[in-house]
Amino acid sequence: MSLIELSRKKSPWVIHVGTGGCNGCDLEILACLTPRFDASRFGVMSTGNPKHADIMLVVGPVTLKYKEIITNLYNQMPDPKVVIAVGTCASTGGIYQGCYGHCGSLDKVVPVDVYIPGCNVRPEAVIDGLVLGLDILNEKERKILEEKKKSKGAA
Amino acid sequence: MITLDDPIIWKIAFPAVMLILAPIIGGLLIGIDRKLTARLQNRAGPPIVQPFYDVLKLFGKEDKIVNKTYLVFAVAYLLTVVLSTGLLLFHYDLLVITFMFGLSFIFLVLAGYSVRSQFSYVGSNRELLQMLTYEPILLLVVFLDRLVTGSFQIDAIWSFTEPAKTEPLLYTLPLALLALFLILPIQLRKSPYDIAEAHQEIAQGPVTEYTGKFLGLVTIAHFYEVFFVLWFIGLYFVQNWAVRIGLMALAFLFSIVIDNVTARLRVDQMIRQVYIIGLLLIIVNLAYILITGKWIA
Amino acid sequence: MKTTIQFGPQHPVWVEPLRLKLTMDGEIVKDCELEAGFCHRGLEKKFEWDYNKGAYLSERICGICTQHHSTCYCTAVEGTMGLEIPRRAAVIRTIMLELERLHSHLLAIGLTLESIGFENLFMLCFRNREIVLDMFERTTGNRVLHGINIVGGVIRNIGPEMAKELEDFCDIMEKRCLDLKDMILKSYTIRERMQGVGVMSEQLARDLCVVGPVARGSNVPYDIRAVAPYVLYNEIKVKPIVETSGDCWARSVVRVRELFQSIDIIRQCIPLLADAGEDIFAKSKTLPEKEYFTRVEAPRGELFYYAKGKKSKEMDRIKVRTSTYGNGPGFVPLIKGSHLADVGLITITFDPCIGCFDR
Amino acid sequence: MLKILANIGKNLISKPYTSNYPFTPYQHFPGVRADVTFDGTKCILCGLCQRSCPAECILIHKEQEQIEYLNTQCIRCGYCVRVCPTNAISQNEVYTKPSRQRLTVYTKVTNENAPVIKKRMAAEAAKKAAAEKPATAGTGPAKPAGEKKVDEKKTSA
Repeated sequence: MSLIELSRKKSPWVIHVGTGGCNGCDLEILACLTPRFDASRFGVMSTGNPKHADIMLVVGPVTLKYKEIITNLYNQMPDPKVVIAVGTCASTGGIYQGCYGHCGSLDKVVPVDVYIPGCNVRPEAVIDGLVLGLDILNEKERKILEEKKKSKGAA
Repeated sequence: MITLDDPIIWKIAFPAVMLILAPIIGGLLIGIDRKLTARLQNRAGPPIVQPFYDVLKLFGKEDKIVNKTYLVFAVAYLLTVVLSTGLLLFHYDLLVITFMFGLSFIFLVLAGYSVRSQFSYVGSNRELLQMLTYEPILLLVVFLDRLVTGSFQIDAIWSFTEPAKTEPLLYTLPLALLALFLILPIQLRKSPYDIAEAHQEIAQGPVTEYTGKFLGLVTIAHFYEVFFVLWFIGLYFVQNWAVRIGLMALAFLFSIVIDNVTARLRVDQMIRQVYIIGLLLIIVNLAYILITGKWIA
Repeated sequence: MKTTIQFGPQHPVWVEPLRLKLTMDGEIVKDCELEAGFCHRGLEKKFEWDYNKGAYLSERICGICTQHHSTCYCTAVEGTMGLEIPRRAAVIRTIMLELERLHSHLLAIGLTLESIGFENLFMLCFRNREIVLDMFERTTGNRVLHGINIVGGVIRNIGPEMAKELEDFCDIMEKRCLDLKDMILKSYTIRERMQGVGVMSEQLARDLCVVGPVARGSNVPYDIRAVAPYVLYNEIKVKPIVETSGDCWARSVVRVRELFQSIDIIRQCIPLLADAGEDIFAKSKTLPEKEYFTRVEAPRGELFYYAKGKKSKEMDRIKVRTSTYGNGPGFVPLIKGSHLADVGLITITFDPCIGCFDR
Repeated sequence: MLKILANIGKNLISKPYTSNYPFTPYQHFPGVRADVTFDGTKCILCGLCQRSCPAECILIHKEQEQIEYLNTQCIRCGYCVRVCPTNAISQNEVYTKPSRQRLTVYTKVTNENAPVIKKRMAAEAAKKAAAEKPATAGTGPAKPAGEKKVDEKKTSA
């Protein structure tokens, strides 16, 4: 494992996006960053800025009005990036099944890498999800490099 | 045969080594800062080498290039900070060093203005206001140094008045040092004067649009800045290494504790406080050296 | 230089989406436009289903005032079918309501402090909040969405052991809150930032019909617990806590002082548990058919539910008027003319809950 | 200000409040509500849980005699546990781990008292009896046909 790959695992910066849930999961993500479950032990830092972020934590069912913004945020994030659907609502829609105001789950809008079930999620589950997401970061980077090599070879 | 007392060691080799070590020391200091802040907040906190992980990670990320000017300013920012640190280590003119350090801030401000992001604009505006706040104080402090030592050269600090008598600056300029402590939070970007990078208000200020390597360069420049600021404070007691390092550690701890017991102030409040308190301290100190006759024309 | 800043919908200071379009003149905000609706899911339509499921849905309108939403919903539906809940259930509901007010106010104070960059006290608030959440986990089985309120009562009992624990919790919490109060009230920088910022005059508060701590910070003694008592507040008298200055400081101080009020109410409720009967759930014999409305004092202010049944298991109509919906128009006039640095602070002292706001 | 100074001093000396979670095992209070599990030996396939679930996460397949439980969609409200007439549903206390796909749990129902199963067994027994009566060769094709039917349903579902 190269030094950069190691440090990629050690320093995930997250952006927290609340789309339209009941903000129970938002609170648990906040609890993750505060003394009890201090996620900064793993180098997690909450940036409000998609351009600095590696991991996007999305909470809540994606409302129709927010759909475009989520895609924008996703496109602004530099590669490699990981999207984590936090909570039942973001993963599948949960109790809001069939409400007219949202488009259901997150994976209809952007590709999702990790699903964290739970309504609301426990902070422990968020930490587990982040740890799971870290492995995917390196996987994705390798894939991107391979594709680059292929396209270069083809050219 | 070069011995330890050889001036070449202290004039060339030592500063060169320190210049290479500066980002490492700065990074470690930021790591210690983050760990200590976490402990003061009753949590475990990241490992001490965390800032290096961050920088290394940033070098492995994709660069989303907004425009080329923006990137040039990031490099210019880093270079000027390195240059001012080098000048300080190689004992150059204190006035030039101060202005060179100010120039690095100017590059950061220009970087903020060169992109079409509102948060960058506001951040740059605030960065400029911060510069306007701390630069006069810093210049006045440098001016006081000049008044006491008789020259802007750093070498003069070791041997002012007469070659035999080497009195630390701390004894003649204690209040000027306090004024430096006052502007320390601005330079280290810490509460209560961290308005330019108030992420709760304007995201990350001027560096909002940087991604990947260039954010990494800006971070490395910040490592240099921390080292520069603390080394500058160390000039106030050059005679004894133990006291000198103690003074730097004191300044560092002071900035951490102040960061933890204060809220962020507004721009107008910052300007008022820094000007009133800083100028008062400097005037009193000036009066003291004028009355005691410790000044050299 | 005149610029327009889009404050939100994704912004570090808010955990939820809300957009403020700020027209700036340097650092001063010249004009402000509020755009909401990013959280609109269409829950009022969804409520037209089985009234038992509705209790769980009402919880998920907002995760911070879960207990208040579900209590209000359950009381409204119980009203439509003329059901009286057992006394023990009422006591348990009151305890839970006040516990929730504690955690919500600690959250609001913490976020207010974070918005002015006071990381240390923000962490302290959240550390204290964890104790309340632990208490919730013990009594209800979940940290945030408790799910103990159902139409007809509650599903989890508070036994004598748990009551003892609650008493201990009150002692610990009171000590911690006293520490917190000292730190906040005596800090120079916090006062410098908050006093005289975002002043809402009493007249403006009355004109805009703001509710909750916002109104009470502007010298309007409007508290549903005192004005129109529900569950157990007929017996436990609540005196509205009022501050006169109407600025961000006053709104925060109201919240700090209400922490102690909540602890006091919990203390008064615990002995009542011993006298109340063992029943915690009353099964209804009729279906909802009439109209009914309830008002509850949520941590953010008045919460209103209107329920209409149609003599079947499904409800005909549920109308929700949340507290943030009443407070929402309030921060626009305050932001006009303030510094950009204060925009986040002013909005956070209103304790906006966008999940409630948009439903 | 002094109070805060004293407090941060106290924090510095005392141990951090942070729980060492991934390195120490998960601890919870009794009665915590996590996802649910179904007991196939008790379920009678009545479908009450499916009708009462607010999140529509339980699907009862009566013909295939199995319960489909969408773990990721469950909101852990515990309503199904309350309505179940035979206490076949129990609520776990340990939360579900995050995964890279959505989780779906299938439970096969083996309770012989379930009306659907009783009916099927009665029908099978009758068929068996009917097949045995005319000739011994008739038993062969009867069984595969029944299995195929189930398979078709599975693919369509």
